[in-house]
Amino acid sequence: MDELKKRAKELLETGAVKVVIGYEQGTGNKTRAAFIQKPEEVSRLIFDSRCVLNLAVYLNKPEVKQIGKPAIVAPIPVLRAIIQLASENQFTDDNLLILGITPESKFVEFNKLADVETYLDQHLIEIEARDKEILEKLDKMSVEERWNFWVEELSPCFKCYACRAACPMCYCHRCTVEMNQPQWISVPSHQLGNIEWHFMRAMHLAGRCVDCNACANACPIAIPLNLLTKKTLEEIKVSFGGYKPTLTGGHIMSTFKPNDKENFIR
Amino acid sequence: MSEFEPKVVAFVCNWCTYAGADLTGTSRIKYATNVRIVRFPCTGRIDYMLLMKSFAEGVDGIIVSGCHPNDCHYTSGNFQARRRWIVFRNLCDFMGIDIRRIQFSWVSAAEGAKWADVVNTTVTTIRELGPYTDYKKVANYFEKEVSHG
Amino acid sequence: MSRIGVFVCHCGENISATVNCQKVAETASGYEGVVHSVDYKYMCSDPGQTLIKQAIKDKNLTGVVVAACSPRMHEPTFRKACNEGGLNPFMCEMANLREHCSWVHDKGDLTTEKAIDVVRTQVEKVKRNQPLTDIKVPVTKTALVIGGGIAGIQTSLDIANCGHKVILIEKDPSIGGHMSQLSETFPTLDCSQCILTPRMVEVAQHPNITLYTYAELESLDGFIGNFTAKIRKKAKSIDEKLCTGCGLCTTKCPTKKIPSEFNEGLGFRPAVYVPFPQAVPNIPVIDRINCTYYIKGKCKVCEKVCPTKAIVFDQEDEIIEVAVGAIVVATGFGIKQPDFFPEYGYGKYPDVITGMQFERLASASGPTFGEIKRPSDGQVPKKIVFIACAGSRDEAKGIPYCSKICCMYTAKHAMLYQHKVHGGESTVFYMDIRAAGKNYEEFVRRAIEEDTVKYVRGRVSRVYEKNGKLIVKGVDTLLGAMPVEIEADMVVLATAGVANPGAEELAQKLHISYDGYKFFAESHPKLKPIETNTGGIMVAGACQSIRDIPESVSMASGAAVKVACLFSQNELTREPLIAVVNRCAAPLYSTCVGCFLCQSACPYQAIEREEIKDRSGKLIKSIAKVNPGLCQGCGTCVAFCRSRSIDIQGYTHDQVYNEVMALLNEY
Amino acid sequence: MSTDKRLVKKTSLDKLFDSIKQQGKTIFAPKLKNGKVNYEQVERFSDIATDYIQTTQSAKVVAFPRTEKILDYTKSKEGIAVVEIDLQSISEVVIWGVRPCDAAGFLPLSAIFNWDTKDIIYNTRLEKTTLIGFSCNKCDESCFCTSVAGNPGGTEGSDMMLTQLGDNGDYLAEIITEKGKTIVDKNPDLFETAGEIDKQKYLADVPVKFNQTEIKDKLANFFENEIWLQQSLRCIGCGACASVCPTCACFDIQDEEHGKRGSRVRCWDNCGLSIFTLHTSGHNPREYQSQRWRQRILHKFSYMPERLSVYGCSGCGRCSRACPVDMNIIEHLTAIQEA
Repeated sequence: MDELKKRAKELLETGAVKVVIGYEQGTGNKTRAAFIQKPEEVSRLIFDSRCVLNLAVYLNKPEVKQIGKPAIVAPIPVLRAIIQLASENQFTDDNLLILGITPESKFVEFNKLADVETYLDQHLIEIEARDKEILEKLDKMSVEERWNFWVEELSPCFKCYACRAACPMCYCHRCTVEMNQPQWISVPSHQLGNIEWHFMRAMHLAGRCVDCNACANACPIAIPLNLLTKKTLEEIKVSFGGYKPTLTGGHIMSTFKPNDKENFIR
Repeated sequence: MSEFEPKVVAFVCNWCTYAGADLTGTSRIKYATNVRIVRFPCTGRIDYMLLMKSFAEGVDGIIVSGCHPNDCHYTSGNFQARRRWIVFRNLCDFMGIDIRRIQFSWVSAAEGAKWADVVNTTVTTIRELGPYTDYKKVANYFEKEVSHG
Repeated sequence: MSRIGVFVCHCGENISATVNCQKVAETASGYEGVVHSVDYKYMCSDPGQTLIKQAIKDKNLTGVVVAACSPRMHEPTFRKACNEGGLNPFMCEMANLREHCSWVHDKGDLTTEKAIDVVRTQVEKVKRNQPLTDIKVPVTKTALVIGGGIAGIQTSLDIANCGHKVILIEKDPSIGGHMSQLSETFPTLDCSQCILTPRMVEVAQHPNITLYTYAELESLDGFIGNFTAKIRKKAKSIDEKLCTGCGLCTTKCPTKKIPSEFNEGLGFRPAVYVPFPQAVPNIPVIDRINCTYYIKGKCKVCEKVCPTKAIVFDQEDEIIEVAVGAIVVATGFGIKQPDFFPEYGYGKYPDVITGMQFERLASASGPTFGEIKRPSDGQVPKKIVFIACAGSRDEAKGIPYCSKICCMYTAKHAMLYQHKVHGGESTVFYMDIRAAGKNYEEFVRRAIEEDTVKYVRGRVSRVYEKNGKLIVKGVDTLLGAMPVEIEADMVVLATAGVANPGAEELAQKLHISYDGYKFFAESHPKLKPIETNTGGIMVAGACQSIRDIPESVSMASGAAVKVACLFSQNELTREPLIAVVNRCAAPLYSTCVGCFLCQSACPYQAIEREEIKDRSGKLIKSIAKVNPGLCQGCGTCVAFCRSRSIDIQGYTHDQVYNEVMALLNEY
Repeated sequence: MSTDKRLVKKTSLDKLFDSIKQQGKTIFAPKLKNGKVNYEQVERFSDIATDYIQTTQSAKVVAFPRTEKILDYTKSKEGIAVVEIDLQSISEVVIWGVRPCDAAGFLPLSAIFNWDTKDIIYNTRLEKTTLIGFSCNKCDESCFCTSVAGNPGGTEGSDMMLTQLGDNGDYLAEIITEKGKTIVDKNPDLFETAGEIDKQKYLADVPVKFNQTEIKDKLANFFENEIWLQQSLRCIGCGACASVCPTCACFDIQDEEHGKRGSRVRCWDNCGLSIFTLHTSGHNPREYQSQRWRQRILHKFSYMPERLSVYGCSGCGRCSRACPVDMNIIEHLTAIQEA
């Protein structure tokens, strides 16, 4: 941590970056995002297991961009998000510095995005055992039971869109739910509109979701909507050999193999 | 009460399945009246949200059909579509949407008879499954008050 | 506010026999925005079209729905009529009441209900149509002809004679194709080589034709009027500029016993060879698979004897990129290899041969110099049996179709045999004699009556050897399916014609469709038999289905006319049904976020990057942009775009969404 | 009416619940799901959560649901036929377990729904609602009712207020309104007479964090201040705060159309979302999150007290708890006061 602070201080002192986006202590037991713009404020930076917010979400925020070049404190999920976003042309090496944090909470600096990509080869996305168990439990249910499960889980959603706002991959300037000609997704929150919204969001994240759980963490009523993206991750693993953010080589859902296997097309 | 007549919508590509269905007509092969065809340039254009909206508006079954692999008029639209379908179908199943109600098929411009068969077997399947009441219940949200909570 | 006109066609009785057209029109008249709704006997007739044009003027229509046949049939007709009536042609949609409704359902309320539903979807769609203007693209006035058989030769000459450049590619070392292998041609019995060779030479000498032999299509990009073809010119190991065609190398080559493809394996050729003496170009190629130098690393006899030092062992395949405006595919057919019929003993008995082998035996330039001799011992067969429909019309073998040319060439073969082998006995087993063609039936009659060829109607079940004789066992169905056994010295199988082995791969490169037999698919079986579904690509000859020479030649000339028509224009008009990236007011400029995932989804590389900059030139945003010349309108990008920033004209989100809504709701 | 005070035995609470239930009323009460306590329709007394500071969502949902139909319509060539919502069909509701700050939230909410046109649907729903409050015996770092003129035992807005007299103790019932009295009248034996009770000593101690009048005065000239950007830098622009707020009243009107038939629907809107103020032209007067954050604070602590004479905040702290990025409203308001 001291190393990280030292480096952050250096970067701000030399003017290499204008802001360090990191974590700091928040209300009570919470942590929050910190935007350190003065070298003397780096002491505010912390990192521990409570720091689960995906900071990559700020990289596309106009006010943050206006500050100037950022350095970002990046544990694994953030690193993944950065690579995926870079592959989607959202930024290049020139406009970002990455202060990586290993799963052992060690500081590791990356000079280029390509290094991050290589580094991530050792940290492939693995769905946690706890979540796997839930997925399996759901898989074992009958279709009706699954349907009732999701209707019950999603009905209370009041469409605050915290899931979307917290997701680094949801950076569209105008989300499909905000389009009204045609109105694909109902604006009011009700069972149908909620199901459609969460279904579509999961589809949009298929092959892009970095499994950071930011969506589920953000949900004020704790809907386990990350299960949806985890399910697509699993399916992509089974059908297309798995997902890993890459700078090049296209995108799982915008490319194909002529011999993609399926067993349901007549 | 009259017998349940399934509502089936077919999303098809212009070059293979639509033409194949034309051939079914030209060959005067009969099939169930329950299906309504919506034409797209390519299966690659078919938006999964349209499938969702169809269920929301009360269809009981859906057919999605296009060119056989390698035969796409646009070379690879059907390959792209196939990937999307694989994920889409899996997610549907996971959310408890009855995937037996969605029939995917490849029907070429020369397969008029196959088209009739795809329609007929789908209609038969849906007839056996009955109306898609689970989805309809959710779609008719105002029958139940959604006001609270 | 929309002012829609609905026109319901009876199509004579084709629609009205099962659909209550009047009710359809009445129901449609109740829809919001529909100001005119009528039914009429023949909408596509002149008076029918006038009805539409008049209504556009009288009722000031903003959109038209014609409920009639398939849009694949008459959409152009009605769009044109609308245009003439003063309405943008793209404000017209068709509801398919014939192919998708009246012809496939019985008369009844459900059928009429379906018709009403279909009309309603199109009313809701057309309300959301936008007037569109055709896209103009320049035309490259050079044609690419693939395949140098008679069809390719004919089409190349015709196009070239119209004054356009032609690039002809042929995968073999010489042009000529199957026709160059034939002895005589039915029904006139003139010598195939004699009529073909002058055409081959003409191709070689034509100033407008560039010929690449031993060359294949590598890839194709672009679209009608603007294709870019990459041609792989396989290494001949010969410098074509230096080679004089003296043939010294071919005579000196020590590897002489390679079965000759041209002679269907009945003769031999060396490793450096010209396929046949009249080959065009008369330049040999080295067959690297069989050449000693390539196998063992030494020999080079040809290099030593070549007077012009034209042998280049390390020559590499050359990729030539050409810009062409149209393509004629004339790749011909293949022959089902008779090992397909173990029951006929092909391969097992050397004297069971194919029709094409018989052509070579009967050909003056063939391995026997035109004498009919059996391959096993060189004896002249006294008794010969021809088996027609060897594979064709045999569903069990997967070839339910008729190969069309076999009846005629079998009659020719029998006739040639009778002419060449005096006192010989020939028998033809046939299923039916299909001799529909100018002077064809007369030709067959001549074989039977004048040349005493014995025709037995029935299928052959087995050919086997007994005491050095081939026994042909079949039935004579005209004699009440009486079993027949005929002793023969030689058996000729009229093997089924099939698609070329590489047809599927080529079709995929060209983005053209093909049928279940891998024959290339024409755009319409009757009215567009030469065009494919891909604009600017025509088919000629037997690659589309088995054709004889006169048919191939007429089709080739037809294809040439299609190309010439295309080249008669400097600019081409394309349907504007292409994808467009939305634009909106600042500060957004477009809802596109520039993720460019559509780029990898686009099969045509049609998506480019557009940079939006402020007045000082500072980049504000990079967004996707569709190149209207390259976009073919598949819409894959549309369904892929998360922010729905790309839409496809003619199938916009708004249109298809409301089509589906209209299908499932009351209006 | 003057407040009547009674005593309800802890053991009688379930009988009270059952009695209300038997009167055919719909009861909403705090219920635990996915680790969060929220109001839900409750059938059994035992389903009610007891260990909670505050529900995730506020009780406003009963009078101002997140989605409610206003009318149905049918279009035809002749015109549009409208069927208004039947106010009679709105059911009688009891909310059990309302916190004082939540009940107090109905005052600013009602002020908004009645400041010009009287919102009949809202008013009818509220009329048919009985609020049974439970005063707070504990609080957390997000609570600040005392800073906005409330208190953990405040009776304002409630029809009846129950205060538990110590852990496992019985309940002091304050009967505040006629609606509250009706409950007593239906179950006289459950409400015993109460002696002198010092309610205050059973309540949570919620420290005062700021002075809202001072903040209001400050905000009058605070529009152009860099604090908005500083504070909102970490705001990700969702609508969680507004969705859980007891006083947020912004709504959207949507037509949900299916062919010629449709329903007009009122549903919540959130000023935190960028689309909230987006014009058709593409221009957005509140283009940045800082502008949206400013609007939220100004609306509640400046515009409302100025125009409706009521502050738009009851100090429940839900927004701070629900915020995925820890936008702490106490901290921000204190910073404004000190700026």
